[in-house]
Amino acid sequence: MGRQVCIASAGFSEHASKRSDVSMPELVSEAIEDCLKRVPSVDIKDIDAYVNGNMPAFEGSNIPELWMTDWMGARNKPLMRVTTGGTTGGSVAISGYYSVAAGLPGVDTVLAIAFEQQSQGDTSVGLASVAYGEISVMNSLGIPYDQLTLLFSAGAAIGISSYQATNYMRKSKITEEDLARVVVQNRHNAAKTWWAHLKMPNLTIEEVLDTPYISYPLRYGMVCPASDGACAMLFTTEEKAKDMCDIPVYVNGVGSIATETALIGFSGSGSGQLDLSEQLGAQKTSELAFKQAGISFPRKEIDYAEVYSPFPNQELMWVEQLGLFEENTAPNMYETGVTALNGELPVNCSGGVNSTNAIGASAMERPAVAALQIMGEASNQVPKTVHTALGHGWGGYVNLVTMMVMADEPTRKLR
Amino acid sequence: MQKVGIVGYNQVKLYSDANYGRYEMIFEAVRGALDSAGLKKKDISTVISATNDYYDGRTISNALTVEPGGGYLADESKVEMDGAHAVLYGLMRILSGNHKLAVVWGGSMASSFPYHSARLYETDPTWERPVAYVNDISAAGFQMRAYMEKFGVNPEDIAKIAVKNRKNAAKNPLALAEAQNLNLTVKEVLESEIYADPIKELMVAQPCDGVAALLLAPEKQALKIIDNPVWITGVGYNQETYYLGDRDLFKSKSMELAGKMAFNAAGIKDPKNEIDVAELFEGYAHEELIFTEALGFVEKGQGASLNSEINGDLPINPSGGALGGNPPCATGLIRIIEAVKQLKGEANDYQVSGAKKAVASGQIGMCAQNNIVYVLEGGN
Amino acid sequence: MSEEKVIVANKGLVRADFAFWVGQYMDKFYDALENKKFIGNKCPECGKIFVPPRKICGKCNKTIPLDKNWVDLPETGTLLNYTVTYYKVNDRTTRKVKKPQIIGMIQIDGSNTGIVYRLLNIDPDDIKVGMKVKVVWEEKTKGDPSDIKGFTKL
Amino acid sequence: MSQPENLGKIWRRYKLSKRTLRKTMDYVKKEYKRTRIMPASWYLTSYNFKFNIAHMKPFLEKLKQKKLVGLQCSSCNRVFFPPRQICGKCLVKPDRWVDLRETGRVASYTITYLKDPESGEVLERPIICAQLDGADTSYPATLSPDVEFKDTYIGMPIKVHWAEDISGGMMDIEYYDLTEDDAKDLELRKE
Repeated sequence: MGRQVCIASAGFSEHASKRSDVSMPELVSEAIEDCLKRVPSVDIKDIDAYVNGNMPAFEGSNIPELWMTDWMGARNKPLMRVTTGGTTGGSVAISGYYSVAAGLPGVDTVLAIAFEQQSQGDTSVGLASVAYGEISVMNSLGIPYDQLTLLFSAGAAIGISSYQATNYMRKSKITEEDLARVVVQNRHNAAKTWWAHLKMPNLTIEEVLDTPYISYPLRYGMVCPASDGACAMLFTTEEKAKDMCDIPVYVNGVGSIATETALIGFSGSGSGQLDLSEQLGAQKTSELAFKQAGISFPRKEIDYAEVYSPFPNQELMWVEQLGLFEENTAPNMYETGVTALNGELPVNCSGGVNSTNAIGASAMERPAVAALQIMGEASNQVPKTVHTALGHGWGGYVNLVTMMVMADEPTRKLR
Repeated sequence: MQKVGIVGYNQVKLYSDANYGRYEMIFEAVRGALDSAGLKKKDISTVISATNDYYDGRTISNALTVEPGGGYLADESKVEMDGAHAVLYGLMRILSGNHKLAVVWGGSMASSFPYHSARLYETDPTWERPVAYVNDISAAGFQMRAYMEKFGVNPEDIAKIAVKNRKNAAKNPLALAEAQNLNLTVKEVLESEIYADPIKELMVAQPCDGVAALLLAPEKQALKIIDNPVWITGVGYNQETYYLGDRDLFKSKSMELAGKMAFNAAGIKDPKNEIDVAELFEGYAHEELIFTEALGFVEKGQGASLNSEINGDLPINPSGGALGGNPPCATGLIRIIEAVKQLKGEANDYQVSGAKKAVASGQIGMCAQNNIVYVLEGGN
Repeated sequence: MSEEKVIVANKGLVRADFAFWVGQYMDKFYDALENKKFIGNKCPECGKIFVPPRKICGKCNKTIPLDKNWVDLPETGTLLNYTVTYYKVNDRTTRKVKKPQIIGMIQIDGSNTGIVYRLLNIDPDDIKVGMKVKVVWEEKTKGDPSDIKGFTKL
Repeated sequence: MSQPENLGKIWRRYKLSKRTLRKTMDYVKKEYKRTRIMPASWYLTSYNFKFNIAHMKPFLEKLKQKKLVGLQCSSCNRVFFPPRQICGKCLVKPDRWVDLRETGRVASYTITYLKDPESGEVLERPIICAQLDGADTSYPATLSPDVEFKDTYIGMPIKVHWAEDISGGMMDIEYYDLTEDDAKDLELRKE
């Protein structure tokens, strides 16, 4: 059952804090244009099906793909919408993969699109509305609203990561300097990526540490921006991909294991995720994806990694949780340059989510960049040859994870 | 297309204002589906949910439903469309060979949110939404008028569909109590309140609370789980253009193309004679006629002439269809479940005798912009 | 289930505000509306004229350049379809209004699409699909969709 | 690799820089043409969030008597505090009540910076994830105002501080007090 799936191309729109010159569908069409530019033999009419997603409550539009049908060339084509919050992009990419892998008659070439125009929305209300329902039940449990404001001020994405950061800092005994180092590496990389948002070619660790705390230990300078942008990926069958591009990228493993919600939990019942830097979901996801891809020694077999890290501590956490480094050694790897562009295992050479965060698209940009690195067409291409790479996504209420493992040869066993 | 087995299903009874919490309702649907197949939590390998952020009033509506929906340490994802689209994603995951048991659930509580406002958010925010003249109410009115004008159909013919579906719903114990009416007449339908002329209130599927869940498994595993699984042999889905002014509202292009894709996958050449029963997601009574025609069961404009009663030539919506209760994000999924019941002979009072092959559909968008069609076949 | 239930139902507390960028195509269109004029743009391939303008023709999948293919259009149009409803849907709640509003789908003469607006000063019994209508402008235009008050019988 | 350091010390070292309030960081910017905006709103005020809190009732009753109870899943034996309606691991409803002690640990913490709406002053408040001894879950809570925020650390022993007026709500646990740390084997103790 199933069949091999290849990524034939990936494309981006320009990212910025305010893409005030385009409407949402126009932004999406930019990414599609860039994606199809790489595969000259493919016309938009050759696309058999679409998979879409964004984070709707951040933009105020419900199921926007209905509206943007024509802009995507999706008129009279099959279309499915997948959204899972922060991991939306990753989920869309994975569903693009499944659309091809399923082998539905007539569905061979699938365009997966993820986008976000955050400047249109009310991100703070959007983020907080994750928990509005739970706020209401906690009210009934006798917690007054002002108290909740306090508790939840540390409950949105940044709050959760600051818990993660304190847990991680305790375990690995690192300082804020180590966090700032990650930020600096990302922003320098972003400067060399044409579509990235926060391009800071001359940023220093001191400058990062000179900004105020948002939530201890995370500082203003360490936090991801809110961007507008879109990303598109072209999935197709093995045979067709060989005609479309020189180096088809095989998707060998995917996973999106969900785990228990963190902090308040559902209906205010707390969480079993005691150590937030210990991510059971990420561990299980990478286990699943690596198993599908037949990877036994990720540290040796993975040549390039794109992880979803709006905040620097997360980048350190994820590379460990995904099995790339020994626990608590990631900070050292950043210090010694293992993860740098010309290092042994480069991480986030696109600048990562830390530099560009169009939430719905972010988790798709990770596998998209990883695929382009394998093709040798990435904007900030690593000097060494990349054979195997992974793209990871994180979101939900610290409980959703997506991951895609890809290589220049098929290793997935068809069952 | 390889066939995929439906090995379990469950639906919570529909209420206009259910005495349920949201998580509880989801739990009951999923747990019930697992129990119906005699499976346990650990057997689940993937969970696909269908919820909508604007229907649930929260960002990432699937983040907190992971646990009640059985998604804990399972490969979890969400389709933000109709429940029937979630089944599609579950189907893809099974067909890829990566997964052995998929739980698909969908639903929402219409008593908790302003349904029409949430639908308004679907419209073009740079042009139509600020003035709000295009909304699900006016769009449906346009659609019915376009259909009537084009083919010269009487409002009575459309009211008949509403009468039929509401009578059928009366035989379905899980249907919405408000929608059940065994003694409804065409006159009563036509004299009910104006919704969007020519649509009257009783022609509209009333949004309500409900969650449904379905279990999918590959052929080999399905036969190990139960003796008589129902098989999904074909699926087709399609989306047409958005602007109402660009579309021929009297027909459903997307349903035509989706039907073609599904029948092609299932190897069905003559849907009219091969299909025994259809469960269509009709948001409004006239949509049932448009879909019947789009699927090729009757000639264009002749939908009203088809005898679609439970004992008719081609029974359509013997369960009462969406007019028997429309829980957003679950309705399409419930259509599939009802078709499964027919094929397994579990529909009791509204059983179509000798049903072997069935069609079920789901939709989303203004005037059913995106449609999905399943071809289901009974076991053995 | 027999166990007793304690259902709590609480209202949400806030509202989220959004501001949608209209993009440069719609920006030009709204510039024209502000001057009480209709413009559309034309697909270079199939020649269809869109009101409001679009970047891409969905049928041909062709990008329409921003600086070309603009067409001036008249204030008159044809009624394609209509509905009468007591429901006024806005962002807040679904309101039922006392007086029904007539909503029509109008094809501006020379264009190939329909736009949806209110019909003003027409008795519901007089309406016929295919009749000619004319735009009624709001006195003070702001460059947004509400500049068009509605359409009335020509 | 950097030297293992005490978090409190790190905190003090950078405390000064916190006051610089450098809010802008230069980056390579590109300007885009500004087009019109169409406003829209999402009124969450017209939403009703429905919950069944039947499973919370015995817990709230016990709180009135200044007693703490957790709900235990009889399938996996995890204890939930506050009680949880559904055990996601087993997909069953937990139904066994167990008594819990008043002591616990800080499972995680962060320090928030909230502006006082009246004075405009930025307040530093530590928020902790409290795990009661005997429970398998933690939940966000506040620390006693007497505790210096820089003294917070993970694994810190805490004890329930009851409010003066007991009303049978979650706020009966007003905050958590610091207690004597007698665990000698704790990996990273407060120095």
